[in-house]
Amino acid sequence: MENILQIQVIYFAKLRDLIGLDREIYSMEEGNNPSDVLASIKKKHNIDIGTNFKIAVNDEFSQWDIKLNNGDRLVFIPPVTGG
Amino acid sequence: MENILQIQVIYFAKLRDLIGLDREIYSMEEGNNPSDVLASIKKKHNIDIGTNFKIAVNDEFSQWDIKLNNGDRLVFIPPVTGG
Amino acid sequence: MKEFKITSNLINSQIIGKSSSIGARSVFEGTVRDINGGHDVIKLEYECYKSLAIKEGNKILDEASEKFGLIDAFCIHRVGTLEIGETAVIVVATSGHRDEAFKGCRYIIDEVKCRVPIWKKEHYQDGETEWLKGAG
Amino acid sequence: MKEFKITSNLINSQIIGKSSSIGARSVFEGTVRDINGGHDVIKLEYECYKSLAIKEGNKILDEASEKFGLIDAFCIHRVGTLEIGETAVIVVATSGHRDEAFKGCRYIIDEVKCRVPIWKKEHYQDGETEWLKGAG
Repeated sequence: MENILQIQVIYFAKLRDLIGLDREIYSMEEGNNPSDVLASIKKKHNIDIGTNFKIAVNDEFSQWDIKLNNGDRLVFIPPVTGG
Repeated sequence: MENILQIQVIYFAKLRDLIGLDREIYSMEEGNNPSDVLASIKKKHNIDIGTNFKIAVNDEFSQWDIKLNNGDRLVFIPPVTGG
Repeated sequence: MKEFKITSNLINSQIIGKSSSIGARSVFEGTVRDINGGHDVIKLEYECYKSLAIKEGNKILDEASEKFGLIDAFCIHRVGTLEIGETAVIVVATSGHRDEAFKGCRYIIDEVKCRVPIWKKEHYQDGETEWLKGAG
Repeated sequence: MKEFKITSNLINSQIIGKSSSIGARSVFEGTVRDINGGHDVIKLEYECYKSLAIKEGNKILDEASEKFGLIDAFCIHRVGTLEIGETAVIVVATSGHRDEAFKGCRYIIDEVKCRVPIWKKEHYQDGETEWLKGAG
Protein backbone atom coordinates (compact mmCIF):
# COMPACT_ATOMS: atom_id res chain seq x y z
CA MET A 1 0.00 0.00 0.00
CA GLU A 2 1.33 3.41 -1.02
CA ASN A 3 2.00 6.22 1.41
CA ILE A 4 -0.45 9.11 1.41
CA LEU A 5 0.93 12.67 1.48
CA GLN A 6 -0.90 15.43 3.32
CA ILE A 7 -0.27 18.61 1.30
CA GLN A 8 -1.33 21.99 2.63
CA VAL A 9 -2.36 24.37 -0.16
CA ILE A 10 -2.51 28.09 0.64
CA TYR A 11 -4.43 30.53 -1.57
CA PHE A 12 -3.73 34.23 -2.05
CA ALA A 13 -5.48 37.11 -3.79
CA LYS A 14 -7.55 36.26 -6.89
CA LEU A 15 -7.06 32.53 -6.33
CA ARG A 16 -8.41 32.75 -2.78
CA ASP A 17 -11.45 34.69 -4.04
CA LEU A 18 -12.08 32.10 -6.80
CA ILE A 19 -11.75 29.08 -4.51
CA GLY A 20 -13.49 30.81 -1.61
CA LEU A 21 -11.00 29.45 0.93
CA ASP A 22 -7.60 30.56 2.14
CA ARG A 23 -6.20 27.05 2.67
CA GLU A 24 -7.03 23.36 2.13
CA ILE A 25 -5.42 20.01 2.79
CA TYR A 26 -5.12 17.59 -0.16
CA SER A 27 -4.30 13.91 0.30
CA MET A 28 -2.00 12.96 -2.57
CA GLU A 29 -0.18 9.80 -3.60
CA GLU A 30 3.57 9.45 -3.09
CA GLY A 31 5.41 10.66 -6.17
CA ASN A 32 2.80 13.34 -6.95
CA ASN A 33 3.91 16.85 -7.87
CA PRO A 34 2.33 20.35 -7.87
CA SER A 35 0.73 19.67 -11.28
CA ASP A 36 -1.13 16.77 -9.73
CA VAL A 37 -2.33 18.95 -6.87
CA LEU A 38 -3.57 21.59 -9.32
CA ALA A 39 -5.53 18.87 -11.16
CA SER A 40 -7.09 17.81 -7.85
CA ILE A 41 -8.06 21.40 -7.05
CA LYS A 42 -9.75 21.82 -10.45
CA LYS A 43 -11.58 18.52 -10.04
CA LYS A 44 -12.73 19.19 -6.48
CA HIS A 45 -13.97 22.75 -7.13
CA ASN A 46 -14.98 22.15 -10.74
CA ILE A 47 -13.37 25.39 -11.94
CA ASP A 48 -10.65 26.04 -14.44
CA ILE A 49 -8.17 28.36 -12.75
CA GLY A 50 -5.62 28.04 -15.57
CA THR A 51 -1.94 27.31 -15.17
CA ASN A 52 -0.49 30.82 -15.09
CA PHE A 53 1.19 30.36 -11.71
CA LYS A 54 4.60 30.12 -10.18
CA ILE A 55 5.02 27.47 -7.51
CA ALA A 56 6.33 27.82 -3.97
CA VAL A 57 6.96 24.80 -1.75
CA ASN A 58 7.68 25.57 1.90
CA ASP A 59 8.22 29.25 1.05
CA GLU A 60 10.79 28.64 -1.68
CA PHE A 61 10.19 29.01 -5.41
CA SER A 62 9.95 25.54 -6.88
CA GLN A 63 9.11 23.60 -10.08
CA TRP A 64 5.89 22.02 -11.40
CA ASP A 65 7.45 18.57 -11.47
CA ILE A 66 9.11 18.47 -8.03
CA LYS A 67 8.16 15.40 -5.95
CA LEU A 68 6.15 16.52 -2.96
CA ASN A 69 6.76 15.30 0.59
CA ASN A 70 4.28 14.72 3.37
CA GLY A 71 3.47 17.98 5.15
CA ASP A 72 4.64 20.24 2.34
CA ARG A 73 3.12 23.73 2.15
CA LEU A 74 2.26 24.52 -1.46
CA VAL A 75 1.37 27.92 -2.93
CA PHE A 76 0.25 28.65 -6.51
CA ILE A 77 1.40 32.21 -7.15
CA PRO A 78 -0.63 34.25 -9.67
CA PRO A 79 1.24 36.92 -11.66
CA VAL A 80 2.30 39.55 -9.14
CA THR A 81 1.05 43.14 -9.25
CA GLY A 82 2.85 44.90 -6.41
CA GLY A 83 4.55 48.28 -6.52
CA MET B 1 36.06 109.67 -33.81
CA GLU B 2 34.74 106.21 -32.81
CA ASN B 3 32.41 105.57 -29.90
CA ILE B 4 33.87 103.94 -26.80
CA LEU B 5 31.93 101.09 -25.16
CA GLN B 6 32.05 100.62 -21.40
CA ILE B 7 31.84 96.84 -20.82
CA GLN B 8 31.43 95.43 -17.35
CA VAL B 9 33.18 92.06 -16.94
CA ILE B 10 32.18 89.88 -14.00
CA TYR B 11 34.39 87.03 -12.78
CA PHE B 12 33.30 83.86 -11.00
CA ALA B 13 35.06 80.95 -9.33
CA LYS B 14 38.50 79.99 -10.69
CA LEU B 15 38.55 82.98 -13.01
CA ARG B 16 37.94 85.39 -10.13
CA ASP B 17 40.74 83.76 -8.14
CA LEU B 18 43.11 84.00 -11.12
CA ILE B 19 42.34 87.64 -11.89
CA GLY B 20 42.07 88.59 -8.23
CA LEU B 21 38.99 90.74 -8.82
CA ASP B 22 35.28 90.04 -9.05
CA ARG B 23 34.56 92.68 -11.70
CA GLU B 24 36.26 95.21 -13.98
CA ILE B 25 35.23 97.80 -16.55
CA TYR B 26 36.89 97.60 -19.96
CA SER B 27 36.72 100.43 -22.49
CA MET B 28 36.33 98.82 -25.91
CA GLU B 29 35.92 100.14 -29.43
CA GLU B 30 32.57 100.01 -31.21
CA GLY B 31 32.23 96.71 -33.10
CA ASN B 32 34.31 94.77 -30.56
CA ASN B 33 33.10 91.37 -29.38
CA PRO B 34 33.73 89.11 -26.33
CA SER B 35 36.88 87.70 -28.00
CA ASP B 36 38.29 91.21 -28.08
CA VAL B 37 37.50 91.70 -24.39
CA LEU B 38 39.22 88.42 -23.52
CA ALA B 39 42.31 89.61 -25.40
CA SER B 40 42.25 92.86 -23.40
CA ILE B 41 41.99 90.90 -20.12
CA LYS B 42 44.98 88.74 -21.06
CA LYS B 43 46.99 91.79 -22.03
CA LYS B 44 46.12 93.83 -18.96
CA HIS B 45 46.77 91.03 -16.43
CA ASN B 46 49.51 89.35 -18.45
CA ILE B 47 48.07 85.86 -17.85
CA ASP B 48 46.82 83.21 -20.23
CA ILE B 49 43.44 82.11 -18.93
CA GLY B 50 42.69 80.01 -22.02
CA THR B 51 39.50 80.11 -24.07
CA ASN B 52 37.53 77.30 -22.45
CA PHE B 53 34.57 79.49 -21.59
CA LYS B 54 30.97 79.98 -22.49
CA ILE B 55 29.83 83.57 -22.83
CA ALA B 56 26.94 85.37 -21.17
CA VAL B 57 25.93 88.90 -22.13
CA ASN B 58 23.38 90.55 -19.85
CA ASP B 59 22.62 87.18 -18.22
CA GLU B 60 21.88 85.36 -21.48
CA PHE B 61 24.11 82.77 -23.13
CA SER B 62 25.72 84.42 -26.12
CA GLN B 63 28.38 83.94 -28.84
CA TRP B 64 32.06 84.90 -29.05
CA ASP B 65 31.49 87.08 -32.11
CA ILE B 66 28.44 89.05 -30.97
CA LYS B 67 28.84 92.85 -31.27
CA LEU B 68 28.87 94.38 -27.81
CA ASN B 69 26.89 97.45 -26.81
CA ASN B 70 27.75 100.17 -24.34
CA GLY B 71 26.93 99.07 -20.80
CA ASP B 72 26.83 95.35 -21.56
CA ARG B 73 27.55 92.97 -18.68
CA LEU B 74 29.87 90.21 -19.86
CA VAL B 75 30.64 86.93 -18.09
CA PHE B 76 33.17 84.30 -19.17
CA ILE B 77 31.80 81.03 -17.81
CA PRO B 78 34.35 78.29 -16.98
CA PRO B 79 33.18 74.66 -17.31
CA VAL B 80 30.51 74.16 -14.66
CA THR B 81 30.94 71.70 -11.80
CA GLY B 82 27.69 71.88 -9.84
CA GLY B 83 25.64 68.99 -8.56
CA MET C 1 23.04 48.40 4.83
CA LYS C 2 20.18 46.51 3.23
CA GLU C 3 16.59 46.03 4.29
CA PHE C 4 13.43 44.78 2.63
CA LYS C 5 10.34 45.36 4.70
CA ILE C 6 6.61 44.70 4.42
CA THR C 7 4.42 46.94 6.54
CA SER C 8 0.74 47.59 7.05
CA ASN C 9 1.50 51.03 8.50
CA LEU C 10 1.61 54.31 6.57
CA ILE C 11 4.95 54.71 4.81
CA ASN C 12 6.46 58.03 5.67
CA SER C 13 8.95 58.81 2.94
CA GLN C 14 10.81 61.02 5.37
CA ILE C 15 11.98 58.12 7.52
CA ILE C 16 14.60 56.93 5.07
CA GLY C 17 17.94 57.26 6.83
CA LYS C 18 20.95 59.17 5.63
CA SER C 19 24.61 58.49 5.92
CA SER C 20 27.61 60.61 5.10
CA SER C 21 30.23 60.03 2.40
CA ILE C 22 27.67 58.62 0.04
CA GLY C 23 27.59 61.03 -2.87
CA ALA C 24 24.44 59.96 -4.69
CA ARG C 25 21.06 58.78 -3.59
CA SER C 26 18.18 57.76 -5.83
CA VAL C 27 14.74 57.35 -4.31
CA PHE C 28 11.63 55.97 -5.98
CA GLU C 29 8.18 56.32 -4.51
CA GLY C 30 5.06 54.73 -5.92
CA THR C 31 1.74 56.15 -4.76
CA VAL C 32 -1.85 55.12 -5.26
CA ARG C 33 -3.31 56.75 -8.36
CA ASP C 34 -6.95 57.71 -8.63
CA ILE C 35 -7.32 56.62 -12.24
CA ASN C 36 -6.32 53.33 -13.81
CA GLY C 37 -7.42 52.37 -17.28
CA GLY C 38 -10.38 54.75 -17.24
CA HIS C 39 -11.79 53.51 -13.92
CA ASP C 40 -12.11 55.85 -10.95
CA VAL C 41 -10.13 54.14 -8.21
CA ILE C 42 -11.21 55.03 -4.69
CA LYS C 43 -8.83 52.78 -2.77
CA LEU C 44 -6.46 49.86 -3.16
CA GLU C 45 -5.92 46.65 -1.28
CA TYR C 46 -2.48 45.05 -1.31
CA GLU C 47 -2.05 41.46 -0.25
CA CYS C 48 1.26 39.73 0.28
CA TYR C 49 2.68 36.21 0.64
CA LYS C 50 4.94 37.55 3.34
CA SER C 51 7.61 34.93 4.04
CA LEU C 52 8.43 34.46 0.36
CA ALA C 53 8.10 38.20 -0.36
CA ILE C 54 10.73 39.04 2.23
CA LYS C 55 13.12 36.36 0.93
CA GLU C 56 12.70 37.44 -2.68
CA GLY C 57 12.88 41.13 -1.76
CA ASN C 58 16.17 40.65 0.07
CA LYS C 59 17.53 38.65 -2.85
CA ILE C 60 16.74 41.58 -5.16
CA LEU C 61 18.53 44.01 -2.83
CA ASP C 62 21.57 41.71 -2.79
CA GLU C 63 21.59 41.50 -6.58
CA ALA C 64 21.28 45.27 -6.97
CA SER C 65 24.03 45.91 -4.42
CA GLU C 66 26.39 43.60 -6.23
CA LYS C 67 25.55 44.70 -9.78
CA PHE C 68 25.72 48.43 -9.07
CA GLY C 69 28.05 48.67 -6.08
CA LEU C 70 25.35 50.17 -3.87
CA ILE C 71 26.22 51.29 -0.36
CA ASP C 72 22.65 51.23 0.97
CA ALA C 73 19.62 49.53 -0.54
CA PHE C 74 16.19 49.76 1.06
CA CYS C 75 12.71 48.82 -0.02
CA ILE C 76 9.52 49.15 1.98
CA HIS C 77 6.25 47.84 0.56
CA ARG C 78 2.91 48.63 2.10
CA VAL C 79 0.09 46.08 2.41
CA GLY C 80 -3.55 46.37 3.48
CA THR C 81 -5.98 49.09 2.41
CA LEU C 82 -4.45 52.24 0.91
CA GLU C 83 -6.17 55.51 0.13
CA ILE C 84 -5.45 57.62 -2.97
CA GLY C 85 -2.11 59.43 -2.70
CA GLU C 86 -0.66 57.12 -0.06
CA THR C 87 2.75 55.58 -0.65
CA ALA C 88 2.59 51.93 -1.74
CA VAL C 89 6.31 51.36 -2.15
CA ILE C 90 9.53 53.24 -1.60
CA VAL C 91 13.00 52.28 -2.78
CA VAL C 92 16.29 53.92 -1.81
CA ALA C 93 19.64 53.20 -3.44
CA THR C 94 22.84 55.02 -2.56
CA SER C 95 26.21 54.92 -4.24
CA GLY C 96 29.31 57.03 -4.77
CA HIS C 97 28.08 58.15 -8.18
CA ARG C 98 24.69 58.95 -9.66
CA ASP C 99 24.71 56.46 -12.51
CA GLU C 100 24.93 53.49 -10.12
CA ALA C 101 22.39 55.00 -7.72
CA PHE C 102 19.80 55.54 -10.50
CA LYS C 103 20.38 52.15 -12.09
CA GLY C 104 20.33 50.33 -8.74
CA CYS C 105 17.09 52.04 -7.70
CA ARG C 106 15.45 51.25 -11.04
CA TYR C 107 16.61 47.63 -10.91
CA ILE C 108 15.09 47.17 -7.46
CA ILE C 109 11.65 48.60 -8.29
CA ASP C 110 11.49 46.76 -11.65
CA GLU C 111 12.37 43.41 -10.08
CA VAL C 112 10.10 43.94 -7.06
CA LYS C 113 7.18 44.60 -9.40
CA CYS C 114 7.71 41.40 -11.34
CA ARG C 115 9.07 38.95 -8.75
CA VAL C 116 7.82 39.72 -5.24
CA PRO C 117 4.51 37.98 -4.42
CA ILE C 118 2.28 40.98 -3.72
CA TRP C 119 -1.10 41.52 -5.36
CA LYS C 120 -3.27 44.57 -5.76
CA LYS C 121 -7.06 44.82 -5.81
CA GLU C 122 -8.63 48.03 -7.01
CA HIS C 123 -11.87 49.36 -5.54
CA TYR C 124 -13.83 51.56 -7.96
CA GLN C 125 -16.29 54.40 -7.55
CA ASP C 126 -19.13 52.17 -8.82
CA GLY C 127 -18.57 49.59 -6.03
CA GLU C 128 -16.82 47.05 -8.25
CA THR C 129 -13.46 45.55 -7.28
CA GLU C 130 -10.83 43.86 -9.38
CA TRP C 131 -7.59 41.97 -8.78
CA LEU C 132 -5.18 43.42 -11.31
CA LYS C 133 -3.73 41.14 -13.94
CA GLY C 134 0.04 40.88 -13.81
CA ALA C 135 2.34 40.75 -16.78
CA GLY C 136 3.46 37.16 -16.04
CA MET D 1 4.35 72.61 -10.76
CA LYS D 2 7.94 73.51 -11.55
CA GLU D 3 10.56 75.28 -9.51
CA PHE D 4 14.31 75.74 -9.77
CA LYS D 5 15.82 77.29 -6.68
CA ILE D 6 19.26 78.34 -5.46
CA THR D 7 19.67 78.47 -1.69
CA SER D 8 22.41 79.06 0.83
CA ASN D 9 20.36 77.31 3.52
CA LEU D 10 20.55 73.64 4.48
CA ILE D 11 18.50 71.53 2.08
CA ASN D 12 16.13 69.34 3.98
CA SER D 13 15.18 66.51 1.68
CA GLN D 14 11.97 66.10 3.63
CA ILE D 15 10.53 69.41 2.46
CA ILE D 16 9.68 68.18 -1.01
CA GLY D 17 5.93 68.40 -1.35
CA LYS D 18 3.55 65.64 -2.27
CA SER D 19 0.44 65.58 -4.32
CA SER D 20 -2.13 62.90 -4.92
CA SER D 21 -2.93 61.07 -8.15
CA ILE D 22 0.70 61.07 -9.22
CA GLY D 23 1.70 57.42 -9.31
CA ALA D 24 5.48 57.65 -9.54
CA ARG D 25 8.05 59.93 -8.03
CA SER D 26 11.80 59.77 -8.61
CA VAL D 27 14.08 61.75 -6.32
CA PHE D 28 17.80 62.29 -6.69
CA GLU D 29 19.95 63.67 -3.93
CA GLY D 30 23.62 64.54 -4.29
CA THR D 31 25.59 64.90 -1.07
CA VAL D 32 29.12 66.07 -0.28
CA ARG D 33 31.54 63.13 -0.34
CA ASP D 34 34.58 62.94 1.88
CA ILE D 35 36.85 61.48 -0.77
CA ASN D 36 37.40 62.69 -4.32
CA GLY D 37 40.23 61.38 -6.45
CA GLY D 38 42.26 60.23 -3.46
CA HIS D 39 42.09 63.56 -1.60
CA ASP D 40 40.46 63.84 1.81
CA VAL D 41 37.77 66.47 1.35
CA ILE D 42 36.80 68.32 4.53
CA LYS D 43 34.31 70.74 3.05
CA LEU D 44 33.06 72.17 -0.23
CA GLU D 45 32.31 75.65 -1.47
CA TYR D 46 29.72 76.14 -4.19
CA GLU D 47 29.55 79.39 -6.10
CA CYS D 48 26.82 80.36 -8.51
CA TYR D 49 26.11 82.89 -11.28
CA LYS D 50 22.64 83.20 -9.91
CA SER D 51 20.55 85.06 -12.49
CA LEU D 52 21.73 82.85 -15.35
CA ALA D 53 21.62 79.70 -13.18
CA ILE D 54 17.94 80.24 -12.42
CA LYS D 55 17.08 80.91 -16.06
CA GLU D 56 18.97 77.86 -17.27
CA GLY D 57 17.63 75.67 -14.44
CA ASN D 58 14.04 76.57 -15.26
CA LYS D 59 14.71 75.89 -18.94
CA ILE D 60 15.91 72.39 -18.01
CA LEU D 61 12.77 71.76 -15.94
CA ASP D 62 10.61 72.88 -18.89
CA GLU D 63 12.49 70.57 -21.26
CA ALA D 64 12.19 67.60 -18.87
CA SER D 65 8.48 68.23 -18.30
CA GLU D 66 7.81 68.30 -22.01
CA LYS D 67 10.03 65.34 -22.97
CA PHE D 68 8.79 63.03 -20.21
CA GLY D 69 5.31 64.35 -19.43
CA LEU D 70 6.23 65.21 -15.86
CA ILE D 71 3.57 66.49 -13.50
CA ASP D 72 5.98 68.09 -11.03
CA ALA D 73 9.64 68.96 -11.54
CA PHE D 74 11.74 70.52 -8.80
CA CYS D 75 15.41 71.20 -8.35
CA ILE D 76 17.08 72.90 -5.42
CA HIS D 77 20.83 73.57 -5.52
CA ARG D 78 22.76 74.66 -2.48
CA VAL D 79 25.52 77.28 -2.59
CA GLY D 80 28.04 78.48 0.01
CA THR D 81 30.10 76.28 2.31
CA LEU D 82 28.90 72.68 2.73
CA GLU D 83 30.08 70.11 5.23
CA ILE D 84 30.55 66.41 4.43
CA GLY D 85 27.22 64.59 4.14
CA GLU D 86 25.16 67.71 3.48
CA THR D 87 22.86 67.81 0.49
CA ALA D 88 24.24 69.80 -2.44
CA VAL D 89 21.40 69.22 -4.85
CA ILE D 90 18.01 67.57 -4.87
CA VAL D 91 15.81 66.80 -7.88
CA VAL D 92 12.22 65.58 -7.82
CA ALA D 93 10.30 64.38 -10.87
CA THR D 94 6.78 62.98 -10.74
CA SER D 95 4.75 61.29 -13.41
CA GLY D 96 1.94 58.79 -13.85
CA HIS D 97 4.44 56.00 -14.51
CA ARG D 98 7.88 55.13 -13.23
CA ASP D 99 9.74 55.10 -16.52
CA GLU D 100 8.98 58.77 -17.17
CA ALA D 101 9.68 59.74 -13.55
CA PHE D 102 13.12 58.05 -13.57
CA LYS D 103 14.08 59.40 -16.99
CA GLY D 104 12.87 62.91 -16.17
CA CYS D 105 14.77 62.98 -12.89
CA ARG D 106 17.94 61.70 -14.58
CA TYR D 107 17.61 64.22 -17.39
CA ILE D 108 17.31 67.11 -14.94
CA ILE D 109 20.37 66.20 -12.84
CA ASP D 110 22.48 65.41 -15.92
CA GLU D 111 21.63 68.71 -17.59
CA VAL D 112 22.01 70.74 -14.38
CA LYS D 113 25.49 69.31 -13.91
CA CYS D 114 26.62 70.30 -17.38
CA ARG D 115 24.70 73.51 -18.10
CA VAL D 116 23.89 75.47 -14.94
CA PRO D 117 26.67 77.95 -13.98
CA ILE D 118 27.63 76.63 -10.55
CA TRP D 119 31.20 75.82 -9.52
CA LYS D 120 32.65 73.76 -6.73
CA LYS D 121 35.85 74.31 -4.76
CA GLU D 122 37.13 71.46 -2.62
CA HIS D 123 38.92 72.08 0.68
CA TYR D 124 41.32 69.26 1.61
CA GLN D 125 42.64 67.92 4.89
CA ASP D 126 46.11 69.29 4.09
CA GLY D 127 44.81 72.86 3.78
CA GLU D 128 44.90 72.98 -0.01
CA THR D 129 41.87 74.05 -2.04
CA GLU D 130 40.99 73.44 -5.66
CA TRP D 131 38.31 74.57 -8.08
CA LEU D 132 37.21 71.40 -9.80
CA LYS D 133 37.69 71.10 -13.54
CA GLY D 134 34.47 70.57 -15.43
CA ALA D 135 33.99 68.30 -18.39
CA GLY D 136 33.39 71.19 -20.80
